[in-house]
Amino acid sequence: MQITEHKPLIVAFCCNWCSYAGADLAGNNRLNYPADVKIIRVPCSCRVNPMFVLRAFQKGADGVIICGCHPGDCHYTSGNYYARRRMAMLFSMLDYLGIERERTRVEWVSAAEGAKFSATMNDFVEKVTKLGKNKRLEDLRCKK
Amino acid sequence: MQKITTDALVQKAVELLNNNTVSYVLGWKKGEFDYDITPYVFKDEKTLKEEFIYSDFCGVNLSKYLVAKTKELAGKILVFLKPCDTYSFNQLLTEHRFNREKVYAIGIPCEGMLDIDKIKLNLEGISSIVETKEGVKVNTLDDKTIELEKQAILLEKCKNCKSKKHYAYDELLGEEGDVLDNNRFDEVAKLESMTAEERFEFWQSQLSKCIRCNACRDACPACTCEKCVFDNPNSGIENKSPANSFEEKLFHIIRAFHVAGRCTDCGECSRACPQNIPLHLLNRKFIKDINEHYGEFQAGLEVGQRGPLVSYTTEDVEPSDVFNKGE
Amino acid sequence: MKMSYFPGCTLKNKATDLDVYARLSAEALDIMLEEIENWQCCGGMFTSSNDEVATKLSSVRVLNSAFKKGQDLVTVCSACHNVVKQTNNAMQTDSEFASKVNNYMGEDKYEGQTKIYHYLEMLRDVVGFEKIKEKVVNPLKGKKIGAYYGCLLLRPSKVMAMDNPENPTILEDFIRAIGAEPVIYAQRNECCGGYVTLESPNSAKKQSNRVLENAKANGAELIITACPLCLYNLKKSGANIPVVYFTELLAEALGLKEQTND
Amino acid sequence: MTNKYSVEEIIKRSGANPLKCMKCGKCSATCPAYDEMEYHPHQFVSMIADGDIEALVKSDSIYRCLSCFACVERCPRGVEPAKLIEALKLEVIRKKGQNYLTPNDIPNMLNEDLPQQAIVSAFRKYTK
Amino acid sequence: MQRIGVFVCWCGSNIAGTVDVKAVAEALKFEPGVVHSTDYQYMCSQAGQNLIKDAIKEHNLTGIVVCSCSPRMHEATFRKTAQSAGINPYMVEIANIREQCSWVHKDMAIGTEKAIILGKAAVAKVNLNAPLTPGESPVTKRALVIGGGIAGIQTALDIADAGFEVDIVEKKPTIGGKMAQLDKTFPTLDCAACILTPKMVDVAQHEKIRIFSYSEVESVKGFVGNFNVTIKKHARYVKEDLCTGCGACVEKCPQKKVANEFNLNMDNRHAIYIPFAQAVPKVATIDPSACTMLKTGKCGVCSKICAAGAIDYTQKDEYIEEKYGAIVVATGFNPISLEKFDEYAYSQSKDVITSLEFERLTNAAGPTAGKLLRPSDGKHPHKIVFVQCVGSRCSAGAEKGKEYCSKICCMYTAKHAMLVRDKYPDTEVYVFYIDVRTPGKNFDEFYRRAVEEYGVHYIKGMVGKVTPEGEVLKVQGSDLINNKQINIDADLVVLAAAIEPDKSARPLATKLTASMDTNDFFTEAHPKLRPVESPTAGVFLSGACQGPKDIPETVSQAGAAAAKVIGLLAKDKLLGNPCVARSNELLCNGCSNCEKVCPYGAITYIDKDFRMPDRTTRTRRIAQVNPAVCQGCGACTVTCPSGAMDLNGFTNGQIMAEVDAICK
Repeated sequence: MQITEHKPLIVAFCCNWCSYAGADLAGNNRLNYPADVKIIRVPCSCRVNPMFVLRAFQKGADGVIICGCHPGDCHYTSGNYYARRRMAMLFSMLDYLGIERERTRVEWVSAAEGAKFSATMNDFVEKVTKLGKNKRLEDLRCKK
Repeated sequence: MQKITTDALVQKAVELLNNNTVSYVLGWKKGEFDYDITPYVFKDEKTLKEEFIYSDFCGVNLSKYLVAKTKELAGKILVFLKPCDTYSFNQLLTEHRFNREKVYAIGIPCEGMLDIDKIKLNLEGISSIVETKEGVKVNTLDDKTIELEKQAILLEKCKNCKSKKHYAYDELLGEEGDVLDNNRFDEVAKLESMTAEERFEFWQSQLSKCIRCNACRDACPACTCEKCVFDNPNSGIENKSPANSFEEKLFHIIRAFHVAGRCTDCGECSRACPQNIPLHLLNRKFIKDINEHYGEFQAGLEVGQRGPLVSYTTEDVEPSDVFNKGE
Repeated sequence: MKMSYFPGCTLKNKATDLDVYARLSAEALDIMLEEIENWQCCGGMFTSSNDEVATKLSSVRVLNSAFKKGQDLVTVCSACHNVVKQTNNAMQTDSEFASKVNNYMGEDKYEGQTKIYHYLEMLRDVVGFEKIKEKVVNPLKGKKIGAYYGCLLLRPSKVMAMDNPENPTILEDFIRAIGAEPVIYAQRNECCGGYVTLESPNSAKKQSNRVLENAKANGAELIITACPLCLYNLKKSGANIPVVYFTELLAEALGLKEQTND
Repeated sequence: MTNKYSVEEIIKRSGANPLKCMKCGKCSATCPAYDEMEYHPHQFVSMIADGDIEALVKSDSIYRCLSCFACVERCPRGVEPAKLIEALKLEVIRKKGQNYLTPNDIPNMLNEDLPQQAIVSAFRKYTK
Repeated sequence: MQRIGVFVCWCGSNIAGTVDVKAVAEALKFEPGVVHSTDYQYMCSQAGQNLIKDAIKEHNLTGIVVCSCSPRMHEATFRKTAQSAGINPYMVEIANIREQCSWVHKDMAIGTEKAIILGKAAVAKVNLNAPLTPGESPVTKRALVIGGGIAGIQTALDIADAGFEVDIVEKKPTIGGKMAQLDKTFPTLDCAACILTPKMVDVAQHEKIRIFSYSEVESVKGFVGNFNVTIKKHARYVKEDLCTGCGACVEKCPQKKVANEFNLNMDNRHAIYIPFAQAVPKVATIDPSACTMLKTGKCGVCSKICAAGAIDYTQKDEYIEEKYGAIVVATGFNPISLEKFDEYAYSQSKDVITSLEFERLTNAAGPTAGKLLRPSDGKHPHKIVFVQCVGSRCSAGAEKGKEYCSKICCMYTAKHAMLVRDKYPDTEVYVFYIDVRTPGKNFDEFYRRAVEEYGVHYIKGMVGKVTPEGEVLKVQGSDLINNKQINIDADLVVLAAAIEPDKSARPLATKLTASMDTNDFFTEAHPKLRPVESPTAGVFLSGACQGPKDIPETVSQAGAAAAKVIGLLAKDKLLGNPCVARSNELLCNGCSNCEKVCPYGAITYIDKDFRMPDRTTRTRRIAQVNPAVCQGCGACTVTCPSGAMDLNGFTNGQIMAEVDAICK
C-alpha cells in the first residue's frame, strides 16, 4: 500500500504558570517532540472553553490536549480543579458521540517537567497519528 | 390517587384572582384540537372558565415562562407546576432568573403526559380523544374508535418519570407523591456499551435530522440566557442553520454542556423536537457521569444548590479515568 | 403504637425476665410489641467478615418480616440488637453482600429499609423518658444503680449510633426516669468477657470483676444490664453486687412486677 | 505450603485496611484480652499488613479476641483490628477445614445458668 | 484595522539555526493587518529594541508581534519598548519560536513552517488586541489585625513600627491570647508572661495602635486597599476611658461564683472582672450573664465603689465603621472538645485535664498559685501520665479528631514533664507517645534532656482506657517496645488535646471571602511561595489560624505578614493587572455561577435598570468584576453560559483566532 503517513495537527492549550513553562523547559533542554504540536498560551487550564476545543476540531485539528498545573498546585489555587471536571465531562461526551477518545487528553505538567512535556507530546502525537485523519468532527468547508 | 380536574384548577385560580392573591394565571390553554395545548397567561375569570385546560396533553413545563412573565407583568402570577416542573422552578430560582415574590406556585399531581405523535402513528384523522382509565379512546374522522394503552403513548420524558414529588410550591392540590425508582439511565448505558463506531453512527443519524429550529433550546428551562451564544454574532459560534454535520454536533454538544449540572432532566428538549431526536440522551449522559464521578446530584432539589460543575474536590477523577470507568 | 418485636433465643428460656418485663412495661407505655412470626436465632454474634452470608440470613428474615408489616423493629437483648443492626447496615452499605443475601431470599427482596430500635432507644425516642417519669408509680428512690453497657450496645458506634460510645447516657437517663440515682463509672463500657466464658471462664471472670469492682468503688449498689451473657458473666464474677435486667427495674417502677409474682 | 493462606483474601474479607495503621498501639492498649494473647492486636495489624501471617495462623491468639470492638472504636486511624483478626480466624478455620469448637466439646462446658447466647456466639466465632 | 509590525529574532543561531527567519518574516508580511515585517540578530538588544521603536514611528504601527524566545523571557521587555514608543504595552504579542520551536525541532523546513504558523497565530491575536490600562485604586494606609494573641500583637507592632496605623480587634476583654495563659515556653523555659506582657504594654502605648477589645468584626466590604469594616464593640458596662483598672469593684462585687474562663474554669471570678493582672487594656468588664444588677436591677455595688465613675449599666453594643487598606487574620486556635474521647475519662474525673489546663495549674498566677495540685482534692500528685496525640492524626474514616498533627504537643509535653520533675523530683512522670516529633532549633535536644537528665519515662504506645477508681486513675496502656500491656495507678492524667482553629474563624472567612480548608484553617495564596497571604488580595494570615504553629513560628509568620502589609500600605496607589475578567452586562443572566467559581470573591451582583426597546425599564441582576481583586484566571468565563464573561488579554475571540490561525 502506498499511503503516506498522515501528519496530524495537534493543538495544545497550556497554562501560563506550569505547563507553558514546562514546554519552555523542554526547549531549554532540547527535548524534541514533533512540530505537529502547536501551543496556545492561556492563563490557566480553567480558561479553556469547550468551544475552543470544538473549534480546533472543526478547523481540522486531529487532537487537542490541555495541560495545566498539577492538582493542588494551581497558580489560582482552584482553576485546574474546575478544568478537570469540565474536560472530564466534555471528553466523556465526545467519546459518547463516538469520537475516538485518544484524540483528547488532559495532562498535568509542572514548570519543572520539561521531560514530561516532551514525552507526553511524543506519545500523544504517536497515538493521534495512528488514528489518522479526524473525520468524525471536522467541518469539511474549512479544508482547502 | 385522585386525578385533579380542570374544574378544580379553574376554581382555585378564580378564587385566587378574585381575592387578589394573584393578578395573572399561567396555565394551559385549549387549542383547536384536544391535544394542541399552549401555555397562556390568563387575566380574567371568563377566559379561565372557557379556555383553561389540564389534561393528559399538558406536558409543557411552565417554569421557564416565569423568567419573561415576571419581568413583563406587574402583578403576582399564579403558576401550576407538575412535579417535574418544580425542579426547573427551583433551578431557575437558584440562578436568580425570576423573583420568587412575584409568583404563587401551586403544585398539581401528574400521571404522565401523552405524546400526540405516538397516538397519530396508530391512526389517521383524529376527531376527539377521551381519557379513560387505562389510556385513551380516540375517535377518528371516519367514525372509528381506537383504544390505546397509556404506557405506549406516554411522552418520552414521562416513560421514565423520576418523581411525583413536588419540591416547590406555595400550595399543593391533590396528594403528594414520591420520588420514583426509574431506569432513566438505561438507554445511556446501552449506548455506552456500544463501540465508538456504533455510537458515532447512532448520533450521526440522529443529529443529521436536526433542522436547527431551536425548539429544544426554546423549550429548555435551563436555556434562559439573555442572548444565546448561537444568536450572538460576537460569540464566534453563531449559526442559524446546520450547514454540515459538524455544526449539528457543535450546537448540541455546546447546548448540552451549557446546561450540564443545571439540567433537571425535565425532558422538554426531546418533547419539543419536531424531528424526534432523543436529545435528552445527551443531557442524561452528563447527569449519569456527574452522578457516577462526583456523587449523586439532582438539579433543582432545592434553591441555592451548588452545581457539580461549579464545585470540585481535590480527589476528583482524572479525565482519562472517566473513560476507563466506563469500560 | 405497634412495633415488631424480636426477642431472640435466650429470652425464650434463660432470660425470660428480660422478655416478660419488657413486654409488660411496653404495654403499660402504650406500645404493642408484636412478636415476629417464625423467627430464628440471630446467631449471637455478628461476623464482621463480608463474605459470611448464610450466618446473617436469619437476621435479614427478621428485618424483612418487620418491613413487610411496615413496622419498626424492637429488640431488647443487646446481642440480638447488635447482630440485627449490623446486618441491616451491611444490607444498606454493601451492595455485593446485599445481592448475595437476596439470592437466598426468593421473591422477598430486602434492602435495609427497616428501622431498628433497641428497647432502650424505644424508651428514649418513641416513648420518651419524660413520659416514663410520669408513669412511674413506684419510684426507686435512693437506689444507687450502676448502668452496665458492655460492648454490644454501643459498638461499633458508627453502626449502632445509639449514644456516645465513650460516655453514654441512655441507661443513666433511664435510671433517673425510674427515680433512682445513676452511678457513673468508667468500666461501664468495657467487655464482660463475652462468649470466651465458655472456654476460659477464668479470663471472663477477670474482666467482669474489673468492671464490678470499679462500679462498687464508685458507690453502685446494683447493676443493670440489657444482655443475658453480660448478666451471666457479671454474676459469675464473684463480686458481691446484685445484677438484674433493666426491664425488671422498669416493671418494678411502673408497678407491674407484683402482677407477675401473683 | 507457603501460599496456603491468602493475605489478600483476609484483608478483602475484613473490609479493613491495615495500611492505615500508624503504629500507635492504641488497639493493644485498650484490648481486654491482651494478657490472654501471645500475639496482640497491633501485631495482628502489622503482620497482616506485612503479609507475614505464618506465626499468627499457628497461634491460639486468634481465638482469644472477644469481639468487643473496643479496638475498632478507639483506633484513631479507623483500622478496625478486630475485623482483621476475625477475617484471619475465618481463613484458618476454613482452610484447615476443621472447627476450633465442636458440638462434642459443649457438654463439658455447660452449667445451669449459661445462656444459649454464649454457646451460639462461641459457635459463630469458632466454627465454620 | 490594526497596523501590525512583525519582528523576527534570530537569537544568534539559537533560532536562525533551525528556522529560516527571513522566510518567516517574508511569509508573515502577507498576513492581514501586517504592514511591516523584518528580522534581526538580537531583537532584545538595545539595537533590536531601537529597531522596533523606529519601525513603530515610521510605519505608524498599532500592534507588534515579536517572533522570538518565550514570552516568559522577554514579554515585559518588548512591552516596555512599545510603551516607550508610544503604543499601549498590551498591543504586543510574542510568538515563541525558540523554546517551543527551534530548540525542539531539528529540521529547518519543519521548523520554519511551524514558526510561520506560530507567527500567524500571534498576528491573528494582535488583530483583536485592545489597549489595556491597569486599573488604579487608592490605598487606605491603615491595617486591621483580627485577633490579639501573640500573632496579632507581633504583626501589629511590626506594622505600626513602620509608621502605619493599626487597629487590633480582640473578642476577649484583653489581648494576650493563649500565650498569656501559658506558664513557661519551650525550648528555653523562659516564662511566657515575662516575654509577652512587655509586648502587650508596647501595643497599649504605641501611638499608632488602637485596641478594640471585647469586640468582633461584624462585616467586611470592599477590596484590597479599600476595605470598609464594621466592628462590633460589646457593651462591657464599664467606660474604658474612665476606668483606671484599680480593681476595687472586683474586690467588692458580691457575685463571686462565676467560672473563670481564663483559668479554664478551674476556679471562680467575680461578675465584674479583669481577666488577669497584666491585662491590656486594664479595664474591668461586667459579665452580663452573671451580674445581679444587670439581671435583676438590684445591687449596684461596683457603681458605688468606683471612684472614677466608670460603671455604666446602660451601655449598649457599639458599632464602629472604619476603613483599612489591609486585613490580617490572627484568630488563633483552641484545644478540641474531648467529648468523643472519653475513654480517657476527661468528663468523668477532675483529675484528667488538658495540657492547657496543666499550664494554668503550674502557672504562678493560676488557680493554685503555681503549686501542682490535683483539681479534685488539692493533693500533690505523685504519678502523672501524659498522653500525646489525643485527637490528632486521626483518620477521616474514624469520624473523630483531626487528621493533622497538632505540631506543638510533643514539645510542650516534654516541657511539662521536665518542669514537674524539676520542681517535684518525687513525682514519677510517664509520657505515652506515638512518635516524638521535634523538628526545630534546639527542640530534639530539649526532649532528650527530659529523658536523660530529668528521667521522664517515655513509653512508645498509647493509653487505651482511664478508669477513675477511688483516689487513683487506673491507666491502661500499651508499651510497644516491651510488647506489654501496662497498668499505672496515676494521680493525674494530662491529655495533649489536638488544637483546632478558633470557632470564629469560619464566619470570619465568609465575611472576608477568604478560603479555608476542610479543617477550617485559612488557606494560603500559594502553599510554598505565598504562605502568609490569603488568596483574597489584601487579606493576610498570621499564626495558628493558618495551621498549627509554635510561638517562634507564629512570631516569624506574624513578622512576614506585617512585611507584606507594609509593602502594600507603602504604595499610594495599586496598579492592577489589566488582564482581568469583565462582564458584558447586556448578556449577563445574573445566574451567579461565575461568582461560585471565582477563587477571589471578585464578582458581585447589582440590580441595574435597563431601558428596553419598548421604552419600558427593566431591572436586571448583573455581575460586576472588581478589577482590583480579580487575578485573571478565567474560571468565570467558561462557567458563563451566555458568554457574558470574557477575559482581557485572553478573550474568547483572541483565543479562537489563534486556534483558527493554527488550524488553517
